[in-house]
Amino acid sequence: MDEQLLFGTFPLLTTLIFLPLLGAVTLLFLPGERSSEQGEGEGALGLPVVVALFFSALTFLVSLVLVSRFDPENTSYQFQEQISWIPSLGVSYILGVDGISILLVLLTTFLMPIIFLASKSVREGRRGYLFHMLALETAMLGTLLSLDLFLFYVFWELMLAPMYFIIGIWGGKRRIYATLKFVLYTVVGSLLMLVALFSLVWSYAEQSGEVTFALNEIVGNVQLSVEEQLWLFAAFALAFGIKVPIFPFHTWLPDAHVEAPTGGSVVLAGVLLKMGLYGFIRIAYPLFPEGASFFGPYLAGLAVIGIVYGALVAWAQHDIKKLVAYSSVSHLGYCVLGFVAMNTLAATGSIYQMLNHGISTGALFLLVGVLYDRKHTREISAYGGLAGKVPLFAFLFLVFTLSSIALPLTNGFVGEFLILAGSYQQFPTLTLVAVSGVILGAVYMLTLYMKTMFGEFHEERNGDLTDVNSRELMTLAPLFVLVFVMGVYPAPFLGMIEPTVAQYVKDHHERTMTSQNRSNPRALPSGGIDFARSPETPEVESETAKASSGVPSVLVSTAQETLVQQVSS
Amino acid sequence: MNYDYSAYYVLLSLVLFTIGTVGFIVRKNAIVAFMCLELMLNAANIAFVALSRRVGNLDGEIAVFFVMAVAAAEAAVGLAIVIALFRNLETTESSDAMELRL
Amino acid sequence: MENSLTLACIPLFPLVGALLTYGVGKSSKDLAGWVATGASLLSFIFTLLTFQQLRALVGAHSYEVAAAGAHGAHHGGEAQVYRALEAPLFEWFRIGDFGVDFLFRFDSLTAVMCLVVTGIGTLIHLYSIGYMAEDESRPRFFSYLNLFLFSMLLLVLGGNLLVLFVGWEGVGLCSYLLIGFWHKNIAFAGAGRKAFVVNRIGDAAFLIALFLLIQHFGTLDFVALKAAFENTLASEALLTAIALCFFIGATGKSAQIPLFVWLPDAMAGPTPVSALIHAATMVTAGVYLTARMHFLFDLTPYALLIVVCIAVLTAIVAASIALVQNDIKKVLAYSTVSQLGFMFVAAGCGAYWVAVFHLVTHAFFKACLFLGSGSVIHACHHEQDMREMGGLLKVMPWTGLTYGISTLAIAGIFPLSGYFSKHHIVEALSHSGETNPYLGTYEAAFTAVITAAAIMTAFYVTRSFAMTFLGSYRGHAHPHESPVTMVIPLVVLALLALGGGVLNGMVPFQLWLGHTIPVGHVHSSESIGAALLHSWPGFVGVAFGLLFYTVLPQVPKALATTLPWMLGALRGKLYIDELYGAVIVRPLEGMARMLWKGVDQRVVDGCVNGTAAIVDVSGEVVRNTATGQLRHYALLMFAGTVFLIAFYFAM
Amino acid sequence: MPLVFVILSALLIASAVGVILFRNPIHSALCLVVNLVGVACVFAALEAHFLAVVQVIVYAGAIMVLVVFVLMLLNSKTEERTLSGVIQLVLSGIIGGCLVSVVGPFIIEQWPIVAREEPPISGSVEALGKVLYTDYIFPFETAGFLVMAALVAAAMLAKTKGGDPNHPRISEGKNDGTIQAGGEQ
Amino acid sequence: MMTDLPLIAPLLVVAGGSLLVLLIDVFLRGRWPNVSASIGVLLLALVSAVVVAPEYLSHGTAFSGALFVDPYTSFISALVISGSILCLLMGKEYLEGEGISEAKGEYISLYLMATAGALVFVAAADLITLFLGLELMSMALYALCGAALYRSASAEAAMKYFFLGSFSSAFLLLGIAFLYGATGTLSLLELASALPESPTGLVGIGIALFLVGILFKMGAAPLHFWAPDVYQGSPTSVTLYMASVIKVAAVAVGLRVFSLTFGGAEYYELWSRGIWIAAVLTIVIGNLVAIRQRSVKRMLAYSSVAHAGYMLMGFLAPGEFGGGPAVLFYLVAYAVMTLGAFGVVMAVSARYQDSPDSDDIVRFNLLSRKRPFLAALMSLFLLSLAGLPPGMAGLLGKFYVFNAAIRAEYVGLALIGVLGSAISCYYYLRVIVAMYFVPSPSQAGGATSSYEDDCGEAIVAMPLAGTLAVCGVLTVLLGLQPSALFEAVETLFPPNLY
Repeated sequence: MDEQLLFGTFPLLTTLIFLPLLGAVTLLFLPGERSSEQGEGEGALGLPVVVALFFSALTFLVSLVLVSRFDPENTSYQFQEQISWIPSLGVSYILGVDGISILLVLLTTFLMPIIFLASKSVREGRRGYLFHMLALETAMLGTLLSLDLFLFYVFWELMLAPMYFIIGIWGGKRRIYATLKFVLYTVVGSLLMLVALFSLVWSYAEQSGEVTFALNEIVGNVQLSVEEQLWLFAAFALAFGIKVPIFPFHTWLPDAHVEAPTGGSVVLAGVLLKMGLYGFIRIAYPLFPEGASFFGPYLAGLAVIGIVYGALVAWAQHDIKKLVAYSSVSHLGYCVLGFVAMNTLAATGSIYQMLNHGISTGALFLLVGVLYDRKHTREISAYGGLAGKVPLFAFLFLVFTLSSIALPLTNGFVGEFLILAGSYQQFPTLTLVAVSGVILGAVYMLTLYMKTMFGEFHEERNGDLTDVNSRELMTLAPLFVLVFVMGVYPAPFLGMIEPTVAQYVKDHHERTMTSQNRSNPRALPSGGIDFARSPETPEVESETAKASSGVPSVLVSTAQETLVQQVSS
Repeated sequence: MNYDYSAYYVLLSLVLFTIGTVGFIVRKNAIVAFMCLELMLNAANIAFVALSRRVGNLDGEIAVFFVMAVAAAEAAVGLAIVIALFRNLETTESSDAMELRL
Repeated sequence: MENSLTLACIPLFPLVGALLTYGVGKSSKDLAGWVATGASLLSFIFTLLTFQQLRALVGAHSYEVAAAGAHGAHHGGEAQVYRALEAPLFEWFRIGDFGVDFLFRFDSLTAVMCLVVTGIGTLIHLYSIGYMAEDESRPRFFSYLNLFLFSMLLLVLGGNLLVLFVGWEGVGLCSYLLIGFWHKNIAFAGAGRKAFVVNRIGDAAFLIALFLLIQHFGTLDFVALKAAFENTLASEALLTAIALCFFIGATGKSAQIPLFVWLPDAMAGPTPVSALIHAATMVTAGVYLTARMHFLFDLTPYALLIVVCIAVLTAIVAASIALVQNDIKKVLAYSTVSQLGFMFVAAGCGAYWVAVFHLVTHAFFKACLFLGSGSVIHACHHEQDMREMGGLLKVMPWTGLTYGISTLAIAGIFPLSGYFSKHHIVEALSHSGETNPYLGTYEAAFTAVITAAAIMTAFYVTRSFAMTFLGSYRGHAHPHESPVTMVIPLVVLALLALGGGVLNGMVPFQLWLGHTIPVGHVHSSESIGAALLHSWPGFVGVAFGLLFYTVLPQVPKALATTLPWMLGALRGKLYIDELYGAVIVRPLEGMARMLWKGVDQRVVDGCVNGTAAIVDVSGEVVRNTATGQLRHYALLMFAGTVFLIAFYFAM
Repeated sequence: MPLVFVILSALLIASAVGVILFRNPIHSALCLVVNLVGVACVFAALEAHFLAVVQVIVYAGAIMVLVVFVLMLLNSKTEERTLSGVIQLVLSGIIGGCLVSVVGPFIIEQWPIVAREEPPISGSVEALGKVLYTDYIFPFETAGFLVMAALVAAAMLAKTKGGDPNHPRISEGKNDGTIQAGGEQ
Repeated sequence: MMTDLPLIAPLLVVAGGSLLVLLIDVFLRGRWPNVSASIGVLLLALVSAVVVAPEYLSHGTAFSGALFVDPYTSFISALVISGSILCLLMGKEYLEGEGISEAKGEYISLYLMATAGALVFVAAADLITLFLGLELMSMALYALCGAALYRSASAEAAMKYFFLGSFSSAFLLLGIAFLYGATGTLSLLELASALPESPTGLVGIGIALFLVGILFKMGAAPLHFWAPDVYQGSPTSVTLYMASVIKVAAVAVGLRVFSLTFGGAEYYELWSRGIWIAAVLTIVIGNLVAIRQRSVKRMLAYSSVAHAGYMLMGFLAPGEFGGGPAVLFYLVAYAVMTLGAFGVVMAVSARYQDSPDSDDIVRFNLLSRKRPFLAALMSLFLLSLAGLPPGMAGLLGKFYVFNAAIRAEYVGLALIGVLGSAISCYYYLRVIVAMYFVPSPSQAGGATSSYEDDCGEAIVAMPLAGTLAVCGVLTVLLGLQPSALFEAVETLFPPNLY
């Protein structure tokens, strides 16, 4: 059949977003909750899980169709859909996907069936759990795909409630504290974002006479004074930074992770955290290039602090999940650093690393869940010497640990390498500090591995431990495969990301330059010399340009100069 | 030649109103508080009548008429409420009714 | 350049072998060893095949051309022709103009390394079959070994720095896994972790070097880099920085000061692992890297000076520690550190080929020594203390003999292999001032120190030989000769150690390497007499060793009593572990805990919870306005009204 | 006129102060009666004669009777003077003083004393009635309905237990479902 | 005059109905379906309101300027009547308890009278009618608050409401007197033109006093003190009426007066600062104190105070800034969600009516297990009140109001608003915590089993369930298709052409 006929006007993205919700609604109408939950064998999944699996798998298939029909070379938004929603305020239902979001969409839809497979460990009220998970999937996909600021905001906020319930109902002992912290942190940020959103829209309306929330129309056309940009960027950055989380707004994360049920942790680490950075990418940076170039170095600094700090604090943890949670802080620091460096190399790496983190940390949380299901403790000291007792588990744990510490040929390496290589060109000193995270990552992850897997085995305490069963293996196997596929042959993935990112970086630098030309005199550290043109390294210029394949940022932190001087002296 | 002293009547009404307010705040006894309310309404009435003369139409006086009706209604309801309160708490002191607080 | 299919197959076998071994191991544990050995052997065979291809490519006639080229290159004449086989597998990633291919390249340097890796690897696999015969988890062991071979091959075959880095980290991983192979002992597992982490420190520097290269040269491919460096205008500072970063990376992998501390601990692994990884192959990766990046190091005499300084220091320090160790493997471990120092001395002097040469001979005799020690340990029921040994020559003649040969080889006695390489090192060092003015200043001192280190080397190996094989048995086990699978590798390696020096004489090793790296003068062979004379440090060392540990055992005892602090310091490995613990590890740990408990929970979370508490308290305060008293409400409302009127409406 | 005003003002203020300061509610009520009559006098002085009459009838005749009746019925006691009461008095006095001092000048400013020829309007029954039944018919009806509502309200509130002796609330013990201490969660 | 009668058909139906119900009840003493009859009356009123709605397109007045005849009035009247119907439906079963059953006839009659008062109040075109409507509405409400005759809290609530209400009415009255004195008219329309060019001090004070009256009825600071006590003490069926219908009426009138009568630029300058501070105080106090509450009713009362603050934000953005429609939208959304929330509280506390802490938050423990749908609906309402999806109505309400405020360049106020809103999440979510997160005693190890049977039960009669469902659906739909309502209320502005 003619493809155009099949897909031409078919609202693929809408289908993608609302399929999970349909599944959630279907769940509500399933009969016999109690009977289906009790009296099922270990093997059976139960009807609700099957339904959830079905819908999430279907969503995954749809996203695969999306990916297959996605044109990587086209750097604009594809599969756009547009319906007017609140015409009086210019709010529309606009969806679209580009190279930045497509793989995050794929990651989301990919992780969901896995989470459902792993939902066996949820004993009580599993249907509600599945319901919230599916709703959450809708919210996440909506956030990734919406191109209207208000629509984005709605989906952004919609992510909150299901996650809140997931942690709160199926979470650990301190879940109430954790959920409260999670929600309040996020809400403070997002509400500030709402205010900033309106300010932006009305500023734009004053210029253009048109009230619109459409991202595409505002980006590049809106002209804000530097001061406005700084304020608005700060508001957005706070909202997104909390979600990432960027140090010092990270303390909700360990609590949320520790208390969340396994699936909740997976989706939290796997997708939710990415939304913060995605917000930076999609909204904050394009809208406020000046704000971005002012705050960029600070963000990078915070990211680097996050990398080192997260790693060190992870090292000190006694709780496995908390350790992995702090490792997320560290890993997300890399992602932020990479993006903020704003060259193709680092930004591509940053997006790639988001995928990697979703996979490897997600898998680690699944593994912790496997342990927790059996022994109901996450204390590191409760375990030890498991490698002999549960070899398959130990093996998988090792692989994902290695992925997490970015060993070459695992996915983590590609992302981390690209990020660091790219960000080095922009923030040499900071990157030098960030590299220490590579070492510290090995320290805390291997310490964890050693303390749990190696050493004396406590027969009386853990004697009844069983190895990963087939269902758990099924959840981990796809991630396992991806770890190596993405590590060994990242080209197809990068190929989807890179053209868009290259264009994005180019656009960003152009925007920065034009807006600087427009309103130059201001309190920005704009004086920095271009590293590439520093007199000591005359031939470097072309190389830098080549490597970053974009216009080198005009804004170069003073840190860079210092390094040049250090090296040359 | 008559002089219009409306301002002084209004001032008087303001003072009476304030006294009524102060009494309302000070007195614990609900019935006395009610009396203070009547003081306040009367004060407003004085202002209405005085200003009605000043502005030269009858609307103010009509208003006073309606306020009196309202005052009568308030008396009925208010005193019934005081009785209901007494029935439940055996007191007419408003300060004894503090079950609902904080 | 020519593409080669066999080349691509070389690392494939160990990879498949690693997976297969593990699978096979499920059903038959004994078969696993053979599968692994077979994979390794196949890899060796394919290496040989590829080697032949390369030889054909280079062409027999080209030796002279290459030699001339080598001269020419050294003297600034016309550039030599670089020939290599390539196996571009796929494009790893490409971002804009910066791309990295997954590419194998096989040139003369790689060929040497590959042969050593697969050859010795195969022997050690074979040996392990016997050595690990009673271990329950030997499939895992062989799987790891094969995985190691794979990584090591990636390291040496990598056509660009990133593939090299893959192998670089891969061998680190395998080292980690194999050191902690007996993971029930948490100390062993800890040793593995230490190895990995210390290596990571070096790797981080390596990464920084890569970032600098990417930023300034935009490529990581060796050929492209070489071309870029040949006429680069980059500042010396930059080049020095890059070179030093690479060297820090190398100090991690090759156990140089200050990152050598992991290697002695790494002896926790099974002895074949020590032989393969921590003597013959992995630890030499740093040397290989230096040789590979010669075009960079050649441009940075200052960095070379630092390389030599570190190397000399490492050589002497490690040798002196080795003097007093009683654990047979520890002796060999420090010996390895010391010998790696020798190699770096050569590399630092610009004599990369000498470094590689010593690498090869060292691989032979050190592997032999380690395997010999393994054989002894195996025989003595896992006793490693030499004081519990003695007189084993009689019960284990093969082991003793091969160990003896290797002892002489490492001591640098002519005509064993060690002599040739070591002599070249001293030679290169004493001429280093000619090309590197920085080195010229310290040439003499360095030479003296390195000679002393050579004497010590001879002394401590002889000591270990004497304590183990001579005298009478002091232990309680019932030692016996090892099985044939263990003896064969010993013999082969001993033969190689014996005749390895011939490589330079009969096969033009120097010329062969000259296709890839600058080799300087082609040395004419010297007379036997001169050679014997030049091996004096070996003789001295061996003589004293024999003297002190067979005839005059009271001398070392007397020395120990007269200089107890020195003995203590050396026994305590100069307290470097303790120093690192006190200066780096524990402060960091403390900082981690402080950051968590202090900063994260107190400050950051304190701010968060504090804000919440403030809101809560102010809620409580405001709540207290709701007293429930009608009069109070009326008062407050009145006040509010007057407030509104007075401040906002009365204008 | 000013003299009348002054006298009336004094009377009104004094009686008003009496209402709030007498501790015995009956005394307060009597003061209020004086005050209400005083207001009627003010109305009369302002030539709103009809209102003056209505004032006396409605207030003194109806409302005050009701108030005194309830006072007697509920046997209100003399209020004790407490510290908090004094504080209340002082505080509200200050605020009231503020109100008067803030608003007073504006009143003077708003309606300065002007001379005028004749009384502009006539507060006669006729005039008032005309307006009331034409322009103000709707408010008038509403007021009627309001009084009706007040009656219903009073009737409801005044209901006694006698209505339904079997009502569960009376027959059963109270507070059986009180939550024990121990807090939420 | 008589020709105007059809225009007030809804009012006549409600008022007449109230008397009729009372009359029949005198003879039948509650042995007849008086609640259903009143619902019928209200439905009839609603129908008549719809029927006469076209007449209201004329933008005029009726009864010699006593009542407005404009779409705004029509819409608000319909809203008031609909709200009354929903409240009555919700409280249908509830009325059997609480000691109300004895006086049910009077109760219902007064309920209709209060509605009639609200209808007069919202339609009033002169200040006297406005005052009378307000008093009619209030008078009936005072009594309704005390309708639980044998519950001391109810009597106390009635007492407080009566006295404070009358107190504030007196201020309003004084304000009316001042405005009348300054302009010589009581008509809201004439007042607008008769006001001096720039406000004199006394006019400002008059406006302030008028504002005080409106703020009181809205339950906004600094006149909010009655709200928590009265909301808590009154029978819940009355509480939800106060929280929804009365608030709607007060806000609607305030909005009209401030945007129409005092809408001039000079006057905007004057009252905007006052309303600004009132809004800030209201938002801050409402949200801060709500977090310290254990009684859910009281908590919702403070929350309704806070919401009054958000609505006041919209007051500040009149005219082209779109604050008016925003407030109305917010009002509708707020009414729907707060009705729902109080409805659930009513259902839950119904079982513990004998206990003084019948609506304690502990009563909500385990609700999700015993009454999952009720808990889900409550969560929806609470999330909506907090402005979080899927409670779309609240989100869109905030969206419109903040949007208008920011457009009018009240960014600081908007920031305070969002911070308050963030705080509000805390206390709304606490109820969700109780309903969902508090472990069942079996999970908690039996330590808390003393109240296992005591918690999470609810009495949900059909009408209540149906009304809650309607509120739930509206809560979502209002957010998903806000334009339908928003564009409708946009046409209501300006409230009257003149």
